[in-house]
Amino acid sequence: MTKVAVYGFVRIVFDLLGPPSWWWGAVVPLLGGVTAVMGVLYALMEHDLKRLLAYHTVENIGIIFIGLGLALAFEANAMPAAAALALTAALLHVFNHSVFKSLLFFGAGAVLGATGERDMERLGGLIHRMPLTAFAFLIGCAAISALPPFNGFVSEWLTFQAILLSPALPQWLLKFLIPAIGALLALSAALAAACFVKAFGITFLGRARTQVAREAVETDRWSLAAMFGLAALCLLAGILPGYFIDALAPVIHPLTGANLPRQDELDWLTIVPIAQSRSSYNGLLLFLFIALAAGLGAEVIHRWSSAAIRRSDPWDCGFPDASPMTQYTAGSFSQPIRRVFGSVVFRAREEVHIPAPGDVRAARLHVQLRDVPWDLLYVPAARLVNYAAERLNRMQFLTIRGYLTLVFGALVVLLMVLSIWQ
Amino acid sequence: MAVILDAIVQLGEMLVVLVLAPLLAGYVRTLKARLLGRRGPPLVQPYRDLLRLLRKEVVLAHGASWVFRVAPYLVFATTWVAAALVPTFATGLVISYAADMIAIVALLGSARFMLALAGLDVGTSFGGIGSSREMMIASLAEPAMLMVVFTLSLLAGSTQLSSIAAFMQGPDVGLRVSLALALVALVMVAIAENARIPVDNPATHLELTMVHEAMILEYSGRHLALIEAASFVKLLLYVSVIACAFAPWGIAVSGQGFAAYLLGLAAYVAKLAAGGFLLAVFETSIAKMRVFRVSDFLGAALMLGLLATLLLFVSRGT
Amino acid sequence: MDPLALDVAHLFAGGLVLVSFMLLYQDRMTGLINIFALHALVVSLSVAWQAAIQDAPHLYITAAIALGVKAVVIPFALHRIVVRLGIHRTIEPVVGIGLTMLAGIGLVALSIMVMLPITAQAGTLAREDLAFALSVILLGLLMMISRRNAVSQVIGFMSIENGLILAATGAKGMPLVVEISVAFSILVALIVIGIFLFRIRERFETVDIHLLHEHRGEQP
Amino acid sequence: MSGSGAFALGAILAIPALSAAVLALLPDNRTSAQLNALASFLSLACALMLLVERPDPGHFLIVDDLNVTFIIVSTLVGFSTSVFSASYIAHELEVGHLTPAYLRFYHAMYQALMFGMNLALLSNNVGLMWVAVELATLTTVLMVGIYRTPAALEAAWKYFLLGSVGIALALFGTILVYLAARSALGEGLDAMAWHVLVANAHDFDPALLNLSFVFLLLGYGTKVGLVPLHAWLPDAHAEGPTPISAVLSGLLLNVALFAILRFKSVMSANPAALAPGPLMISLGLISVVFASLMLYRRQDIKRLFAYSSIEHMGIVTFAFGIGGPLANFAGLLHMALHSLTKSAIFFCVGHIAQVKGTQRIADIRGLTASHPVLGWGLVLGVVAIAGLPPMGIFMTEFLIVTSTFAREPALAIVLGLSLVVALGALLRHLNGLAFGEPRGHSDPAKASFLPIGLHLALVLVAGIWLPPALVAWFQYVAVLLN
Repeated sequence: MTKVAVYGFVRIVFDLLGPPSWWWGAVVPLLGGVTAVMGVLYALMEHDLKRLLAYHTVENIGIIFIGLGLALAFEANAMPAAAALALTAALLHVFNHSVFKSLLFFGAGAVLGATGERDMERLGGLIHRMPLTAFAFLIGCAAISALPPFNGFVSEWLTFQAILLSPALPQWLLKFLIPAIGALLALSAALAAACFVKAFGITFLGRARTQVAREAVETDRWSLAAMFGLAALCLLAGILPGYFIDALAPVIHPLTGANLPRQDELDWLTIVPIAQSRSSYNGLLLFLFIALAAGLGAEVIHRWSSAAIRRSDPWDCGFPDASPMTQYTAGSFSQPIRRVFGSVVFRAREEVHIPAPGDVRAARLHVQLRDVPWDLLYVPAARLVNYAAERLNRMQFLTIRGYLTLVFGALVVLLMVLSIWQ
Repeated sequence: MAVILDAIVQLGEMLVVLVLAPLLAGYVRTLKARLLGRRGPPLVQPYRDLLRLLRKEVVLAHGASWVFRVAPYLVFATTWVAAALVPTFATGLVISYAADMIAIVALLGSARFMLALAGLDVGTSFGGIGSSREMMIASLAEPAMLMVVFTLSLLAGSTQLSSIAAFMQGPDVGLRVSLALALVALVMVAIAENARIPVDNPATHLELTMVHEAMILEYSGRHLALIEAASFVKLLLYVSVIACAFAPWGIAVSGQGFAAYLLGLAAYVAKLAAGGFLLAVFETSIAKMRVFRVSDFLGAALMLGLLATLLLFVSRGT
Repeated sequence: MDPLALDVAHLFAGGLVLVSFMLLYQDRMTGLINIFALHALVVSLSVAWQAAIQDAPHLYITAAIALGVKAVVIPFALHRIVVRLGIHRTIEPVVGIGLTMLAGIGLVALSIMVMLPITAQAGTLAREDLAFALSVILLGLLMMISRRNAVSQVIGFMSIENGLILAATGAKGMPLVVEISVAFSILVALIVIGIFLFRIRERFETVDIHLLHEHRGEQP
Repeated sequence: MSGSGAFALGAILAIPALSAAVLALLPDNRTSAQLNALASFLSLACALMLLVERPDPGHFLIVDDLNVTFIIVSTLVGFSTSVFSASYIAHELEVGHLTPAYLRFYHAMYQALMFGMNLALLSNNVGLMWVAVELATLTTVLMVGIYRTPAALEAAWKYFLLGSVGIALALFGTILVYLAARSALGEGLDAMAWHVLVANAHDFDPALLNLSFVFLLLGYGTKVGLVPLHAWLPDAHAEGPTPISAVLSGLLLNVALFAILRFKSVMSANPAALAPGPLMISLGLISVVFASLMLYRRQDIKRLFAYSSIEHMGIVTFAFGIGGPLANFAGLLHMALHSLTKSAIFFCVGHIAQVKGTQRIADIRGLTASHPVLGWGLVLGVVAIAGLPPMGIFMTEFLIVTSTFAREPALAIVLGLSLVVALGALLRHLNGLAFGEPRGHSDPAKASFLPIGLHLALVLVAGIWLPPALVAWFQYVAVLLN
């Protein structure tokens, strides 16, 4: 649904508004960068699976707008080739995001259907009960964390290439701002990886934390088919990005007046955004290489080393059979990152209530996060309107004499204006 | 003909990487022991460890899923491919056009992704500690690394590691403040990524401090061998990236004939030794930081990387 | 327009402004009604005089209406209402007398200042007449604002009407339509006011606007 | 001057006057209600005939492009209100709010109001227009006080005082215009005829014109309900019978604004005079901002929509202040659509108040559950008045904001913000009124939904498709207003 907004933005900014002025190229990517980092930090603090995915859409929209902003910056300085690259990166990310985000939402829906639970703290160990959903969800997580063989990495790589073209821009502000935005993008990509390790790890791996999680049952064939279709699409877009970029070419040309070089004639299907010497990426070759290395490794080891496997209790540094509660939860997983970023972004406060010695009650950790943009942006506006409405409301209850004074005042003021003005 | 030759060089390079990695780790370990006044294990100890582990049986926890068993192979494969992309003793490799610096960083990221998941899979608290701290460190180290990549590629005009090395050998690189900053940032990231002393102690099993070890706590047998090999290769990768980017002399350019390759190999081994020596000296001279001081350490690395990129425009004076 | 006629017209207009000031000053109800009668008398004289100067016979009708209705009938009716309501005792204006007077002088100054840029092209008589008429209107408005009592507000309103008549008759040659409409409005206004006063009297035992205020449709 | 044109012109005035007299004598409610509706329908027919042929401007009456639009809108809304008031008054009689004696008075006054408004729109003479507006005001004052409740009386008294002061100021302005015209055109009726005034306004005395425009703007502005002068409007709407509030906010405000537009065209014909734009812009903007903020704390449903009328009148005044063909076109269209929508809303509100027996917003809940037709009618009306997309008002507001943006971007931002604030308030109240579970007693609603449906359908059509002829004609009038 957010893609409609992106479409609206592109249509108005690139088509209707005519030649952009350069400072748009500074504001839009900065906004995109901040949105990306804030979005992923919100997602990290979340322990409701679907809300986590929703907040994460905020991050992807941020990345898309970084691409759009860069396209604006390049177009303002008449660099059509670079603008085409940035716009291709943004639109490819729009496509990629719709693919892997819907895959992840299907997975979350499957989990919700099977367990009736969305809160990760009450799930865990679902991979044993729902292996196929887990596998598809894992591919989705890998794709969204921009890991190489999958499509997420391709669009992020293109965005980085666009960022690397920034020194050619004449304005000093852009020269300094765009690398900083590159840092924001890199930060949000790394945090996204952390967020989806948490999402997949806490939900599917480890041991079932509740009875509901223990009795989860695999979803029906149809949703699995949908999920695997999307997962295949993720891999395909990751391996053969050239075709997808060429598919976007007719869209890019009218908007920016230039195009990326044709990708499909290049040998081995590598994609080269600007020039061969500059940078190129070949998803297929990389994927084959990894598969080859893994296969080779497995083959060599299975031939020479022992293939014996024995099941036993987890070592856990010698602690006897620990209850599922000792596992890491979503909250504890994001605790280090919250401590690093949270105090600034969410004014996070942690209170630990340790009961008096000898008291059997459990210690309690209470984390208090405040949604800063909401407090700084929306609440003051609402308060201002309420205050003004309250003050003005008294005007409704003046006496007739009061109203006549108003009329009289207006007349006198206008007459004075008239006499002074003439 | 040239393609086949390059293919052979590429294969040779991959084998060299695999062979030298445990040697480098063993060298650093023995050197640290010597500096601390101990004899330390023989240089080939890591090879013996790997072989020993290969022969032992694998003990799996009851709760371990297929992720736990597949992870070591994927981690080893991605790290090995990343290492293969870095020009060690010769540039112009066949697959170097397949991926550039950003792809290498991303490959390491996917290795870390799989390792963190494997850590969480068994469902013990230590796996959780390891994964969450690893991801916290990664969330700062990766952007710092990318900032270093930005500096180098903005300077060299390309993100291909081989063309960066070629540019660095070239005359007009000159001494720049941003390059110095990038080097310091890269070293700090390398230390954090490879779980060396100030960030994480590779030798310890002390629950509260370990990060990398906590994730692989439950592994045994051949899986542990693969993961150990992967971490050795990763250490070698980082040292060779530093060498290739900041000390590119002696790297043979493709097609120069057999003698150049030998010379390149010799220069590469010398660089590895120097790197290992510096690392050992650094590790013995500094104590381990508290886990939550690591974020300031890596924050500093990120700031240095960003500063390096920004100063690029100043120092270049164009 | 020989100078003598001009001076007499100015005399009447100036007199009207003076009576308006007296209206502002007076704070007793019966006194107020008598001064209003005087106010209406001066207006009708001025209209009659204008009729004489402009030899426009229809103005005499307006003068007669003004005299008959506003100088005689209305004050008489108001007197009866006031006696029946028993409010002929003193009515204290909201703002002190001194301040109202000051404001009144300020208003007259303002209306003169506003009238200055009017070029001579519009005729000297028109310029002065308008200045006086505007002052009477502004003073009438000031009176409506500074009085609590409904009757005094109505008197204030009617002094504005007198100001309007002065202005209308001052505009030489204005077609008859305007005169009748002004008269017509006085008539209707009176009836409406009468009905209301009577009705208000029936409902709330008093004419004080302030008490009326409590019966607003929407409470705060 | 073709015969039928003059006949139509004469008829449109004669019908309301005659029917007012006849209705004053008719005791029975049913026949008087039907006669009232018939008379309004006939005047609508005459208005439409005027559209076809147009008599030449006489000394006292004129039919030009500007007032034909107004005449058609007012007769249309007058007719639909008369249909609505038939069922409304019947219900009021049952409930006992009105006695049969007052009923005759109500119908007579209704037609007298129609006569006043038609005369004001059609009069060519400035003084005659003033008299007509005065007559319309007096009739509405009597109508507002018809319920004899203390609140109604207070509202009527307030309306009368403020109205009379406004009218006095307007008269003084009219006199000044005459004086300014007299020096150029000589005495007599010519100096007060619109088409003559506009033709040679350029050699009037600019200072006199400025002064007159100040008085006229304040005088007629009181009738339009612009903010510093708006105080009578909310109470008059809330306390009077609902058909009157519909006619008041649908038509009377438009008539007063029509008068200001006439004088603005005279003013702007004289280059030396003070430009009327800034005055209208400032008053309009203050009204929009003030009214949108006042919507939040309203407890009475009719006062809520009265303030919404103030806001929309502010928007229209602002649009005409901005000037330029696009803004004028949008202003004219907005005025027509506003009167249609607002009267439709007041029809709904009238029935709702009757059905729920109260006008307090807090006591009216869950209308769509208890009275689906009324509830959804109100929802559609509020959606239209708030300016949400499918309906016509969104289009006109959009045009106004964009044309403002072209001239003074800062004002456009203020206007846009206050529109959003108003939208927020209206939807907040609507949410309480229309949805949730019903509360308070509710009798079955026997009401004619024809007028509500007709008006909202027209507004919806205007939002989606405007007949090209209408658009061209409106644009021509907009250019007329420059």
